[in-house]
Amino acid sequence: MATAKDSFFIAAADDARPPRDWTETVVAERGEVLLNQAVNAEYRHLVVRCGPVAAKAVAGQFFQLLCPHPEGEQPFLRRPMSLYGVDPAKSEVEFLYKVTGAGTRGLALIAPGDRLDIMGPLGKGFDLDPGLRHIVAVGRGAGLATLAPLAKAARANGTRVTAIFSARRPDLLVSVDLFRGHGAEVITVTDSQGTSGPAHVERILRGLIADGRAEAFFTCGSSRLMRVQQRLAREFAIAGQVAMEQQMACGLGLCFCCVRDFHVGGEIVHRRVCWDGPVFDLMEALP
Amino acid sequence: MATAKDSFFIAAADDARPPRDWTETVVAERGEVLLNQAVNAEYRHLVVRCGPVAAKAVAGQFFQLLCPHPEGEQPFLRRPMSLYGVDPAKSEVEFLYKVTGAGTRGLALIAPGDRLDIMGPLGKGFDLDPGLRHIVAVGRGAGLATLAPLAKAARANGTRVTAIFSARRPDLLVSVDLFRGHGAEVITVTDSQGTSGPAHVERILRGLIADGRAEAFFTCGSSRLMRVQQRLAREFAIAGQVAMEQQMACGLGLCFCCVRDFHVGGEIVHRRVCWDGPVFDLMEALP
Amino acid sequence: MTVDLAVGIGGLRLANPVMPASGTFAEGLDKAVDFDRLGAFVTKTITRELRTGNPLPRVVERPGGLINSIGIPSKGVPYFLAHTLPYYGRFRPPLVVSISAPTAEGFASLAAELTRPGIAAIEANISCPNIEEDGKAFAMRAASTEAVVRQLRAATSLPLWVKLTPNTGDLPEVARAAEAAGADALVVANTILAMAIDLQTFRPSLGSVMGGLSGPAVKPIVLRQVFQCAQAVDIPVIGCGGISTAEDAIEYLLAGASAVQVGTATFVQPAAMTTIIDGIGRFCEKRDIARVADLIGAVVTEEADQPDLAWVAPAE
Amino acid sequence: MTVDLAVGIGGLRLANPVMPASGTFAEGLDKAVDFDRLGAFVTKTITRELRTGNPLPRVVERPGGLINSIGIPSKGVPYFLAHTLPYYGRFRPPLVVSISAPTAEGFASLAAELTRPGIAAIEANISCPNIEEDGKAFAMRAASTEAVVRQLRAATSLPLWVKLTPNTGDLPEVARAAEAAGADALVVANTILAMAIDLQTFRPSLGSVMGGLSGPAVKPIVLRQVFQCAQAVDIPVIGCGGISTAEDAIEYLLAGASAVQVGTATFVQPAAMTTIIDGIGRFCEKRDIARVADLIGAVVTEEADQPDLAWVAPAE
Ligand SMILES: Cc1cc2nc3c(=O)[nH]c(=O)nc-3n(C[C@H](O)[C@H](O)[C@H](O)COP(=O)(O)OP(=O)(O)OC[C@H]3O[C@@H](n4cnc5c(N)ncnc54)[C@H](O)[C@@H]3O)c2cc1C
Ligand SMILES: Cc1cc2nc3c(=O)[nH]c(=O)nc-3n(C[C@H](O)[C@H](O)[C@H](O)COP(=O)(O)OP(=O)(O)OC[C@H]3O[C@@H](n4cnc5c(N)ncnc54)[C@H](O)[C@@H]3O)c2cc1C
Ligand SMILES: Cc1cc2nc3c(=O)[nH]c(=O)nc-3n(C[C@H](O)[C@H](O)[C@H](O)COP(=O)(O)O)c2cc1C
Ligand SMILES: Cc1cc2nc3c(=O)[nH]c(=O)nc-3n(C[C@H](O)[C@H](O)[C@H](O)COP(=O)(O)O)c2cc1C
Ligand code: FES
Ligand code: FES
Repeated sequence: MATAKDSFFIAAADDARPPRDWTETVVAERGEVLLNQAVNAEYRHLVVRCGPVAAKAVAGQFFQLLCPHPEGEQPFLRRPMSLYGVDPAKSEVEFLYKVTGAGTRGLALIAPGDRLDIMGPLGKGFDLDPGLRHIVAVGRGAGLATLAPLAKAARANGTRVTAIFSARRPDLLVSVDLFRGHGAEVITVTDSQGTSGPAHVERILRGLIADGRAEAFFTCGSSRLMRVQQRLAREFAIAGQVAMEQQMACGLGLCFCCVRDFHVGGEIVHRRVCWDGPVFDLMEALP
Repeated sequence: MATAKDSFFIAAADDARPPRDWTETVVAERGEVLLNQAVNAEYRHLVVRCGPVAAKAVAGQFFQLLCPHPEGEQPFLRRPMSLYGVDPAKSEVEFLYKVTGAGTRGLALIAPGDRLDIMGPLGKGFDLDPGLRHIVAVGRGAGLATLAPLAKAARANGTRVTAIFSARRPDLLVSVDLFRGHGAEVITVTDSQGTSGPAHVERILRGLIADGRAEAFFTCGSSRLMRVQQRLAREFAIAGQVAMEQQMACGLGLCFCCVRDFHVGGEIVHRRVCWDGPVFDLMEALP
Repeated sequence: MTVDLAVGIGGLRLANPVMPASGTFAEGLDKAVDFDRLGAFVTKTITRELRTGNPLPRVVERPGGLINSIGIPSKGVPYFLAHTLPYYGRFRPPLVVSISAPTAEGFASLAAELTRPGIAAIEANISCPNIEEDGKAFAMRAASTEAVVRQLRAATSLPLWVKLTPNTGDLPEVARAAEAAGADALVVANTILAMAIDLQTFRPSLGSVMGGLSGPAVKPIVLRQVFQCAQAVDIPVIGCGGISTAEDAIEYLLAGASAVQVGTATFVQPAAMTTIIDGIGRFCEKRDIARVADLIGAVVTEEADQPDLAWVAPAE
Repeated sequence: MTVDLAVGIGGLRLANPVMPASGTFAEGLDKAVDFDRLGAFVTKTITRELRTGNPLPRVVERPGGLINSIGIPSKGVPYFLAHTLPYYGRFRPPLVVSISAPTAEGFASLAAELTRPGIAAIEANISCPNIEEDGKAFAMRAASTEAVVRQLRAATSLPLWVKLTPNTGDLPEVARAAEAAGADALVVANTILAMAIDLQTFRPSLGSVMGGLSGPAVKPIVLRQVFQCAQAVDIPVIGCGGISTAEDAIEYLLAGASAVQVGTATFVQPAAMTTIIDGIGRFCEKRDIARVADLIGAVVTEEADQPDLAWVAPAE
């Protein structure tokens, strides 16, 4: 049967080579959940104890969470969630998530003390030049989660942050205090107050540019606002980075399901959001 | 496409007939778990609040339990469990189970207050002639669970029960007090004491027959002991019933996976344990 | 709004599109389900000869499904006519009788014998070995399908449903062959040949080594097959494979099924069929769909991009 | 006891029987897995021409698996030779390169071009449409399989693995055809063609309508196919379909696989492959099995009863 030819071997593998010096930089581990509570009608805050590899996560990176199965549903794949906070000293990572479907419904069921399988850190985070003095962070929805650790890192660099937060209603704005705690100035705009339209945000941004407070744009969560920043970035030659989303399977660049179009050197190219991003050059991103 | 011929219909169904007077006699319902605790190193006692249909269960019948999934395992089918007790007044059914695999591992995780989907009552229970004065119940392992409600029903009829309980070790004997509470006399035999062999049990049974205390045999859980009783039943023309087990899928006689061979009128025939049984005539059963 | 649940299967009107799958339904289910609510009855496959069925174990569960090798325990035709037929006569839904035989002629003569009042349609389970050819199931190939269906068609005036096997690589061709030979409807599909091995004993988990996989695990595969068949033929297709919820049933209707059969789900939830009927009604109501028949084949593929199925076998 | 994990695949020795499945493995996994522990590397299928792959969405999850229609985004051969090949040269495991082409000649010339140091074997993914015939995948039929494998065999001196499709009804014939034409090993199998429909939009869940099902849901089906192929041929069979645990891998070995490929499981647990390797070792140790190769084809079927597969399509 199948083993007929096994009698002689070509040793294709050089087993004599010394073992490489390899250490893992992405782990999937069952961390203890320390907190999992609603922060408003839409978002929940999750804190998980993790090991040293996960605790090396930086702003803009993400984790893939293996969500428990809610009754009658079987989310099969992991769910990507941006790093919302990390404390290497305490070995904790934080997430901010919205319940939208089976996976996040399952997440919402976890109680402190339960274990959650988190995999990360994944992807390319923000590239934060320590020489920057003033940056602008523009976020909407879960995008604020992604920008929160950026504000913290900027502060550590001595970079000042002006954050523009967009939401449907004032009560759905999250993390405002967190950003202020990180020393950021926060400007909030909302649909219900009629302040979140691109024209109004553009006026605010032009003001910040005029004040010399926009040496770079960092944005996440709204392609409308991204386009505004792209226009201004081109007009004023301002650098920028954007964190993108796309449906994911592997999170490690293996499967090519998370590709998006990017505009690079006059060409449209596919990039894997999980591997080449999720943070991309603002000027290359397409909505 | 597929509906090309739909324009004219032959009315094959006589929709004008008046609705039948139908009520369900088997239900699958999510009952509240009232108790789920270990009674010894092997068995756990489960009590579930149920509705009026399930509360009509009688001795020898069984339920199919939809077991929760333990971590990393996915029992797909329901698991059959004999009725261990029923209280129509309190609307409660009881089970006694041993953790043997994925399904029962899942069962063991349930806490009081949780819901468990129970389906039943199923199968044909014991046929207990109220005219009997003295019967013998012989059980081993989970077979004791099956015989417990029989002891109770016998008492209600004024029938006296002598129960022979077999187990590997004395500490694994369950329900002895329950049976005594139902007025039964209990004789225990165990492997560790060397008292559970067929020869020894046969001596006990011959003694009971001689004393006029064995007008019928009821047995469950040991084919060795079943064979002893078949021999004695033939020798002394004693009636008997045996509750059998077989791996099951549907529990309702639909799938024919639970068949066993029975010896009926000189022929070997297949019977569905879930539907034709689980209680069968002692003389027809084959081990 | 009251939703019109009726569907037509080749001239036979069903009060709703939900019926049992052959071999997963019998009298016992009457304890848990009001039979008068079903779209139709479908019997376990019967054969002319008496059979005991396969060796045990006959079922093994897997995540999301089960593999079975029940075989066809059959008490033969006289028993069927004396007991089963009158039993179902008491209820409203039409009775569909599933039949099998080892030869095309055997199929035809059994169908002829069953062409009688009380039987609304014949379901020919041609996923069984054709002993006149190489033992391959009739439904594995278009030619053997056409041959057996042609003989069946000549033998009975009853609506003729032909149940196909999902194990063939030529499903659309087989479907077209059945249609060409006179089938009134197709049932897509039977179980998918599968296997499991016990790691304690190193033996197959089933007494007969291989068996048929059914249940939720097969749904995406059989749904694709129903879609392909509905594209290939003009006769109604009845979807069957892994349907457990109303959503599953609706997915099949959208893919082109005119009705659905529910099998394994009944083992887990005995009232699965009536729960599905209720759920389909609610879905239509919520979406203002007046007739469930409007869902049939309503999947929108026109604007879908052209696939680059370079490493997946294409549709045909 | 130290268990000997090595297996041989047609003259190629693997340190252990576990390797990735094509299209589910790339450089990025190095972050989570020590590549030197793997039995082999298998690349994503490459083509000669540049390709962007299929429209989005490319993946939809189902209970117990996922359907994908990634297609073959390919940067072409020069990129592969300049970047991918040297990258894997740094590691111990042999590199298997998966290739595809729309014609038999295209397959052959690509294989010839890749016959060079650093490549230990060619895996021909013949589950892709044959544009010279009716667009059916080569692996759907024995004749087209034989034709493409023969040309491949003439084009390369490297070990030639041929990856079959599970969508054919003629798997044992196709396997024998590949063997006859000179394949050194078979990979059984690619994904199973499947579909899902979004009930909100009534559109297919995948941009390309249909896609391939993989993951635990397919395991019982592909396990059966591996068993059938291992019975049909004398060359080694590599099992691939739904393997997530060491137990799954051992089931495949028992059924006749000489090695296994792990795909979708890596998406859920990135360290799945090394966990499986460790688990196989522990299983053998506990059972006093000295060589994992002793598990290959060790399923005990001799005493199994003869099946009455009357309503399940038989083995062949
Ligand atoms: C890099 C990255 C970082 C993210 N960070 C956060 C975060 O910090 N907080 C947060 O609440 N959400 C975040 N998301 C989105 C989050 O992953 C999805 O909301 C989640 O996967 C939905 O899963 P579900 O099972 O609850 O819903 P599903 O039932 O899977 O989907 C519900 C809806 O969400 C859409 N969706 C599903 N998966 C994704 C996805 N990966 N990206 C975008 N939309 C999706 C579906 O198309 C559907 O419309 C992030 C996504 C990515 C790719
Ligand atoms: C009518 C009937 C009544 C029963 N009553 C009781 C009871 O009161 N208490 C109790 O503890 N057990 C009872 N059983 C047995 C119980 O159903 C099985 O132990 C249970 O299904 C095992 O499920 P599992 O998932 O834990 O183990 P699995 O992993 O499914 O199996 C563990 C072992 O049990 C065997 N097994 C699996 N299913 C059955 C089955 N249906 N019958 C017999 N063996 C099986 C398997 O072959 C395996 O060896 C009864 C069985 C039947 C048929
Ligand atoms: C236990 C069992 C017995 C079956 N017996 C038959 C049969 O006799 N005839 C037949 O055509 N199909 C038979 N089938 C197949 C079913 O009718 C159906 O095609 C298949 O199970 C897929 O549907 P499901 O996933 O809803 O179960 C049987 C299936 C099961 C699970
Ligand atoms: C996202 C994805 C991409 C794949 N790409 C390829 C491919 O390029 N070539 C190929 O031969 N198989 C490809 N496959 C199929 C796998 O190699 C494997 O045959 C299949 O997924 C079954 O194994 P699994 O259940 O372990 O995933 C792909 C599978 C997936 C899930
Ligand atoms: S999610 Fe797999 S490549 Fe990005
Ligand atoms: S379990 Fe289905 S017939 Fe008995």
